[in-house]
Amino acid sequence: MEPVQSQYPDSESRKTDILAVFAQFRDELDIRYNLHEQVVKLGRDITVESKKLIFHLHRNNVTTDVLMLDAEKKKTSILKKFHEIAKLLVLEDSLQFIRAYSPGLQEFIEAMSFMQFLKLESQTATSNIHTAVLTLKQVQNILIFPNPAATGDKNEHLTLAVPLVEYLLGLADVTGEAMRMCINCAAESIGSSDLNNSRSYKLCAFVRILYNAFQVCSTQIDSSAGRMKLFKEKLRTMHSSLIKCEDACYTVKVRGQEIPNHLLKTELLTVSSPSYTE
Amino acid sequence: MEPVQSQYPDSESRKTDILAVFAQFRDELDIRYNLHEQVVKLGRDITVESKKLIFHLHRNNVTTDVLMLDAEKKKTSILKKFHEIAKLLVLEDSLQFIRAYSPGLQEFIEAMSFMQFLKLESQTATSNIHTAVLTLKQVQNILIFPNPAATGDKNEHLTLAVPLVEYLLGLADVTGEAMRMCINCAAESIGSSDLNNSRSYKLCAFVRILYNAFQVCSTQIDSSAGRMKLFKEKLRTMHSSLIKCEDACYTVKVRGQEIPNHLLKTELLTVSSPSYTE
Amino acid sequence: MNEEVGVFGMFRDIESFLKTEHDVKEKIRDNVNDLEQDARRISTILQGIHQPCSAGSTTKQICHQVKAIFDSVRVCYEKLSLLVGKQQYFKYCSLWQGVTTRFSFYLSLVEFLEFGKLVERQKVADLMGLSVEKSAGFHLELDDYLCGLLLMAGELSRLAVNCVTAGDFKTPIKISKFVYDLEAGFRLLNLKNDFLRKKYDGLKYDSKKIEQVVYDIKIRGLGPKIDEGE
Amino acid sequence: MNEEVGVFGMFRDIESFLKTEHDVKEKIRDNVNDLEQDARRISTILQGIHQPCSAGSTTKQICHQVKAIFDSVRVCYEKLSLLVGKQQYFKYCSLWQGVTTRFSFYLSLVEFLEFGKLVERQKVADLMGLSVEKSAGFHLELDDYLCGLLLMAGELSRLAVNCVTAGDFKTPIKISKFVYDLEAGFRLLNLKNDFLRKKYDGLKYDSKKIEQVVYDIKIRGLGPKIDEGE
Amino acid sequence: MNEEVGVFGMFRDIESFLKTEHDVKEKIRDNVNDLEQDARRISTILQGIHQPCSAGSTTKQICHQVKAIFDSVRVCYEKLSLLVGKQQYFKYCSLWQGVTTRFSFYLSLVEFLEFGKLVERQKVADLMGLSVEKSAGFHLELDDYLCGLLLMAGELSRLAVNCVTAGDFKTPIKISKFVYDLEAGFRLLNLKNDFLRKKYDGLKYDSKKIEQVVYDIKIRGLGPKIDEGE
Amino acid sequence: MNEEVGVFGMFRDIESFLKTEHDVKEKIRDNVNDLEQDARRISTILQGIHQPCSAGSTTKQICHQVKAIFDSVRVCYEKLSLLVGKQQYFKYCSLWQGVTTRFSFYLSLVEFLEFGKLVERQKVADLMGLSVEKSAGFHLELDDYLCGLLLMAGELSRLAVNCVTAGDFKTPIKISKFVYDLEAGFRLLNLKNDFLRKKYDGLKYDSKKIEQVVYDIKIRGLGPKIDEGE
Amino acid sequence: MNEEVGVFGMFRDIESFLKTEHDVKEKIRDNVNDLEQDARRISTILQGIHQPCSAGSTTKQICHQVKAIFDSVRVCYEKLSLLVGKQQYFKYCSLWQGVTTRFSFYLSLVEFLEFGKLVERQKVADLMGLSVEKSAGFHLELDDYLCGLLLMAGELSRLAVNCVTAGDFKTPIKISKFVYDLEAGFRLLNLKNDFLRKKYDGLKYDSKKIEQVVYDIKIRGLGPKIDEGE
Amino acid sequence: MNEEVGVFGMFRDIESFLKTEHDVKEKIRDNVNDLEQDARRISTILQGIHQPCSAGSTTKQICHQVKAIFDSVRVCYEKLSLLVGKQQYFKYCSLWQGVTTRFSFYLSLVEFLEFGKLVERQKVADLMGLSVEKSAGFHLELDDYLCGLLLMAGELSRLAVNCVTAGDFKTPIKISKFVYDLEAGFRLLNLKNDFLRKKYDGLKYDSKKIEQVVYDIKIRGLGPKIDEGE
Ligand SMILES: [Mn+2]
Ligand SMILES: [Mn+2]
Repeated sequence: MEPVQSQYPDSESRKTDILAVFAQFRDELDIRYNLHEQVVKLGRDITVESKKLIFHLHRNNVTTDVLMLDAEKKKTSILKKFHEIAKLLVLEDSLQFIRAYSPGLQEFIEAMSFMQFLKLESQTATSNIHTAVLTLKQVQNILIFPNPAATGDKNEHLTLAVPLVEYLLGLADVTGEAMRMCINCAAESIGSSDLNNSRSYKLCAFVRILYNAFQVCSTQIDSSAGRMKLFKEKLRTMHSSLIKCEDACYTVKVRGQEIPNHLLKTELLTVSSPSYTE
Repeated sequence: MEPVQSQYPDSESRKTDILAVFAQFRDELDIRYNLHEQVVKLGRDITVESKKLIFHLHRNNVTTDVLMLDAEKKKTSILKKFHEIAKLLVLEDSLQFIRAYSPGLQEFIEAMSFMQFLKLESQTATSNIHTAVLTLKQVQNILIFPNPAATGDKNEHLTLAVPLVEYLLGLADVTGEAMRMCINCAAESIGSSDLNNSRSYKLCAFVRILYNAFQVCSTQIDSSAGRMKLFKEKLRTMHSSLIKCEDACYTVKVRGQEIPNHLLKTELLTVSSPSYTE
Repeated sequence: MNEEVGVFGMFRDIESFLKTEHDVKEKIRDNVNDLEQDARRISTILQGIHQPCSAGSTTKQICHQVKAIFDSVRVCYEKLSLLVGKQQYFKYCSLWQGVTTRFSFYLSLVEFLEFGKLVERQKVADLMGLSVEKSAGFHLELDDYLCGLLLMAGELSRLAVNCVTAGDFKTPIKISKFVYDLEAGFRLLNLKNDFLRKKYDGLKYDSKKIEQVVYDIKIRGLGPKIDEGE
Repeated sequence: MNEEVGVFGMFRDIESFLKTEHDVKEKIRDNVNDLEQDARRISTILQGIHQPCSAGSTTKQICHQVKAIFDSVRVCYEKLSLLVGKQQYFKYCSLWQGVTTRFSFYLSLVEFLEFGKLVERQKVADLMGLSVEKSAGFHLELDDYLCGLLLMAGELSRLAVNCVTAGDFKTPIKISKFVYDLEAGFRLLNLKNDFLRKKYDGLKYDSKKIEQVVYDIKIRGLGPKIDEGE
Repeated sequence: MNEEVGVFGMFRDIESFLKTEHDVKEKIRDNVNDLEQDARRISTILQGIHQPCSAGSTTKQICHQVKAIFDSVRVCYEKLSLLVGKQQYFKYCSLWQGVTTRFSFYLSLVEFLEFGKLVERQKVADLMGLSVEKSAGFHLELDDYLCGLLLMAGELSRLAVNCVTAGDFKTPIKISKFVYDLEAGFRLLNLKNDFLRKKYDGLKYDSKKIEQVVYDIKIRGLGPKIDEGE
Repeated sequence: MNEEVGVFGMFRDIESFLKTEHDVKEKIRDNVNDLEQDARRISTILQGIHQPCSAGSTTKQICHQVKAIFDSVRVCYEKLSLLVGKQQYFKYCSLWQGVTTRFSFYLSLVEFLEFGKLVERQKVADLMGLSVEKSAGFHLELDDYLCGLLLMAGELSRLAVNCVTAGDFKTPIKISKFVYDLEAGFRLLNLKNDFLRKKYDGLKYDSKKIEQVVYDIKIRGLGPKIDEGE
Repeated sequence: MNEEVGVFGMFRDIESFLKTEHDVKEKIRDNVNDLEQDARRISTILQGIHQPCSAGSTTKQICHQVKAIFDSVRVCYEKLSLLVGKQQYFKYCSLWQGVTTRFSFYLSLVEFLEFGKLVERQKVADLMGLSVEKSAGFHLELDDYLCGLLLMAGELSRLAVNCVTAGDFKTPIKISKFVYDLEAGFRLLNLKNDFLRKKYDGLKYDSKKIEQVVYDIKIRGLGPKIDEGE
Repeated sequence: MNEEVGVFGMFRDIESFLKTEHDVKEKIRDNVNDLEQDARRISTILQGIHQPCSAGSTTKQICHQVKAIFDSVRVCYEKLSLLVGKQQYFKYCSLWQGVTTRFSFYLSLVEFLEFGKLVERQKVADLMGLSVEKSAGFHLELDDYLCGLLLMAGELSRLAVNCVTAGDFKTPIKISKFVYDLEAGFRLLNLKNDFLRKKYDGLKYDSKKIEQVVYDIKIRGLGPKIDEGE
């Protein structure tokens, strides 16, 4: 190699220069990593609180109004954490930190769609149950916050990124909760001899819609091998949830068919008095 | 089945009783899970700060005294986090929460033993380098804190559990840091033509001792299959670190042998003036 | 420079510590084996409840026999407790957790069979010779007690079916109400994604199965008349 | 009830969104392929520095040729930038990260060859037609720039060896000093256990290798005389 | 330096060869994507058979719609066949194996729904525009056909359950007989292919589930009367 | 250079030794393939028990046909036994363990169908032409016999369901008693073998399913009257 | 019951088809085993190049012996070609790919040893009795040829080291130039095949090692004088 | 109820049989633990060969100490042999295979250190108190012996490096010749055992590393003079 003849920098000053820029780099990296850590911690809180919210929604032993009121409170508390994340990332592209809060976001989407289903369910017919699905747009709208440092007409709002993939993964998990509730409802319907109007059917229809939609979407996603495996795994889980729901509805139906074939039909009417069903 | 005849409890009161005890259980579980979450967060901080401390210890461009002073400060800051954990777990058996702070603890042990080695190294001969190993006892002594709520002669101190396994896993990782330093030292020794007294030899001896000791201990641990795999993995990593150290020492030695075989020996004496080695 | 010898000494200490630990673990395993032997014996006895009355012992006898074995169980736990010591409960607890859970299950079942109610955690602990306080060292973990309750629910769903086969239509209805209450209790908990959560997920199936049995009884008018009370 | 149709509609939207996304990705990939083509061309040219002077072009010519190709590189990044848009940089960045890192490496190397100093992040970005500010959307990530520097150190260790083979004993000593400074810089950073950390771990080997070359030169008195300065 | 030119020339030829091959692969992928699009459409339509009758189309309509899409499928396979050529079927077959298997599954299901019998491999191949002979180049692999049959069995077990829920007690009994024969057929095979073997294990499970459905129908006297014929 | 010859000579001996061993293994595999062929034939015949009587052979005929095939099975095991030799049984046993387990299952099932009782290990071994003693070299492992029993329980749970479908309400009750005893037997065992333990967990499930069938019969009053005896 | 016969008949045909296919695969495996035997023999001979000249055969003799074995190799490939048929090359090619790659490696090495130049793909194919055209059915895949070249580079880096040990300072310099050109050639390729790409990464490593050897020779003035030519 | 007694009796026999077997296994494990204790002691001693001479014992002393421990090893194997019996060697061999392999490795290393040659399988077996014949029941498996040799090669590559560091330039050259022959031997083998094959791949790597050490010695003229002999 023939070295280019040029004014090489003086050795000592070069060293000083290098150390100076690297000190800047260190600060830049430290800030980013610290931010990441803070978001991770808030994300963990969100996961925990969303899980609690879901458990709460399964507690149908209180009247629905009270249940929903408490649920709204819990939701507000979770949104505060999201707001904190949004404030932390005000100068950043939240997509860059998505991995730090992705588990929390997914659990939150799961909780929100479960909550929305429960709210709309009673006033929605089974054939129309698809309207109870929480949309991506709805999720995105929830995650818009006022910007305390808003300046004039710009930056009025803080938003957090909700990539489609996160939405789908969160939505996928709600089938698990719906399945749990579907089986519980089947048990209740049988217990209360209310076999024809079981909520199980509605829940099963809801799960079926989600499964069909997720199946179509998930196979179209152009994703990394690891993500692809995750989607396939979710799809398997959803399929097995759907099967469990269908089996539960089958049980309810089969039980319902038991009555007419027995002589004891008339006696039944006296036995299945409301006092019995607690 | 012939039911035992006895006074079955009244249905309503039983239900109330059950709900009452389960409400207690819920509180007990919530408290435990919350505690776990808090400890996990502190543990993450400890991991991050310990890693920073290790990076700091590799920065031999400042004089050792200053380096160690800063290191002590960082250590103090980490110990504060441990103290917080200890305070959180004052009424608990810290062993029950070990998984929540185990990664942080291990990283801390790694940092502490690296620091101790660097402190003692200069005044310790290679043949005696085993005295620079941080002992389990020493780790345990570091993690004793005053109890702010101490009552009389009891509970004067708060301690955190340091199971042997955690100690060994933390110690295992220090070989990685020693290996990095060993190769850096080899490069420096060659650069400064100080081939006989290279710190590489000392670091290699240190790694060899740790490897031999870990090998003997780890195969004796009666542990779960998962843990066993982890130990084997660590042992492999340590072995490869040791090989790297030995190769580095070999390079230094082979270079050192180059001199006498060349006619240029006499010229060398004039060339290798101190000004050359920056 | 006491340390000097000390470090190699430390590793020698560690070796001997590991040896001791290994021996302790072996002894714990022996004890747990004995406990499992007792658990198998209890399990065999308890199977009797699924048989037609005539074929085996009465429920009362069965419960009595089961409780008798707990004398031996208590002795075992006593020994374990001495072996393990106060500080090391959480170090070794995975070794006996399985069998402890099963004992808790057996005792919950016996309590229901005898008194039709939920066994108290304190009572389970007492019968096993344990404390319910963590501070006592060797204690009955809440998780193990709860897990025992869930195992009981599974067994009760099987019992409901077999009662009908044996012509007993009252017990399934009692079981139904009991499991309904139990489920309400569990619904209060905020569980993690752990073993307990997994077991709890099975509860809804047990509940459904029991409701099916009750339904079958009801539509055939086989259940107790309303005015009979319970 | 606009929503009503809306939900099935949403999933149809999602499908078409995915289709669009897939097409965007394909276009990005095509662009990245073009960039990789350029990168291979640069790589071929840069190999010339390892050959004896007589056989190939001079270093000056090589640097010149490399920089000429960056005209095409800039056009590509321009296109990419338009394709990706401001908001989606981090969505797709894994697709071009590899090649960006390599360009950063080539430019760091050229800067050292030409001026014997560390290339500035701003300069690398400028030559690639990028910004250094995240807020600008399509930018040069700090990690990619740093990773490029580490790749350069590896290449310099190889260059030091080949310089000696070609009879050039000055350059290795310059390289030695430069990499020494670079290492001091990197030592300031607190890295995570990621890709950058792994690359950084290789730096010490490069450094060692360069020191060996310098040592070989020194003990044979082949280096520049002290009074020659540098 | 003639030598060098030679080597470079050869590698340039190789690169253009690799480029061509890569382009072929890309085109195959595009075609397979189109096939997958069709497969998704069919899958969505076929899910309708699990819906309560009132909610969706009749089985007849569903089968009709599915078969209509196969016009587009055949065109795709035609294109693929031209792209791939006779010799290279096995070189690329992993790219379309998944989707081919699914088409085979859809056609087996449609045949059962329409005619209640096992579709022949020839018919599946015809509807996809393929041959059954390996010598024809682009053909329907035996394994893919068999795998399609096994996927159908899984779907039928689900259908049996959902038919009952929808109040149809005849279809499950038809399904039961059909799957019994299918299982007997598979029992003759000595499957070496691990994937098929695993799917075959699933068949036993599906078969048991269908038997359970028939059992539930029969024990409640819900099935068609014997004199009704079928 | 004598040394070298020595080393090479040794390795040549080792290679011929490895070759011989490999050939033995191939021959064992061929024999096991033949056994698997027989196993598939038996499996096909045994499926007949799940069909309505009219459609196929009687249970008696089925059992007869199955036992006839064991003439061929015995010949195969004879050959295997000669191939393997006394000392090497455990070296290769994983190769035939699967098929041996299945034969043991078939024979347990046949014994139950013919005589309604548990087959003895000695009888199974005799029909397969094996010993029950380890010292005899080629023998029937206890684990394989036990595993066969557990597979039988699974098949019986399926049979119970299908009997009801075919209108046979007596057999399920026989099966129920038989499996109850079998479960009681297994409960005595402290199984350490993980595979068996997992299968044993399946037994509980089979047992529950059979209880459900008996329940369905009883609650509908379909079972044999008590005074009918059995 | 005609239907049933049909299904069974079909499955019997399928089984015999599967059997035939399995037998073909077994025969292919036997042939590949023979090829591997030849490959091991060649490998043993070729190791001779790393030994000091005096101890073994000359390079010329070694090359001669290697090429003699290819008579047997060609016969094997001939047989394989007949077995596999034109259409099924890619179905089974994973079975012989490993050994084909190795032969290609051996021939590339021999060509370098004999003539100091890069072997052409056509020549490799000829010596193995294969075509280079895919359309010919059984052919030498481009990937296998390239992989062979990369394996050769690894062997050459080892040879460079051992030559120096044996006091031969000329060959390493020849190797260095040869591998430099080879690397330049590979740099032109846009490798998509992951396996090749990984091997290609190894080439950079081999190349660096050879450069180190040349460096060691040069800095000690051990190489041939420039005016000596080469 | 005679039946029941029969079944229970049989299962009680089985349980006691399982118990006995389990106890045998426990005893084997205890013995293997003792062997592992010995292996750890040997390993610790043998690590001494990598230490700078001054720090530890001489190679002679080390070999002597190692062989002394084999007195205890032989006693252990004697006990094991009695416990296991002739027929059951392969039933339990996985329990001691790891430690046996390590002993074989230690003895191969000692043989090389003492006599510079390859230890024979017979000698290894003798020192462990075992036979080399399978027919003898408890023997030294060929695979374990071979695996020991490969482990030794890895250790020797490390030793070659550390010898140089300690200023011993003769031993690496001895090691080089020895490992060259060993590799030639292994090249003759057609290894089917995946574990051995993987270890064998490591041998090539070890061999290259040793060649590099010899190279470093030779190019600096550090090795023994030719006329010195060795
Ligand atoms: Mn969930
Ligand atoms: Mn570390």
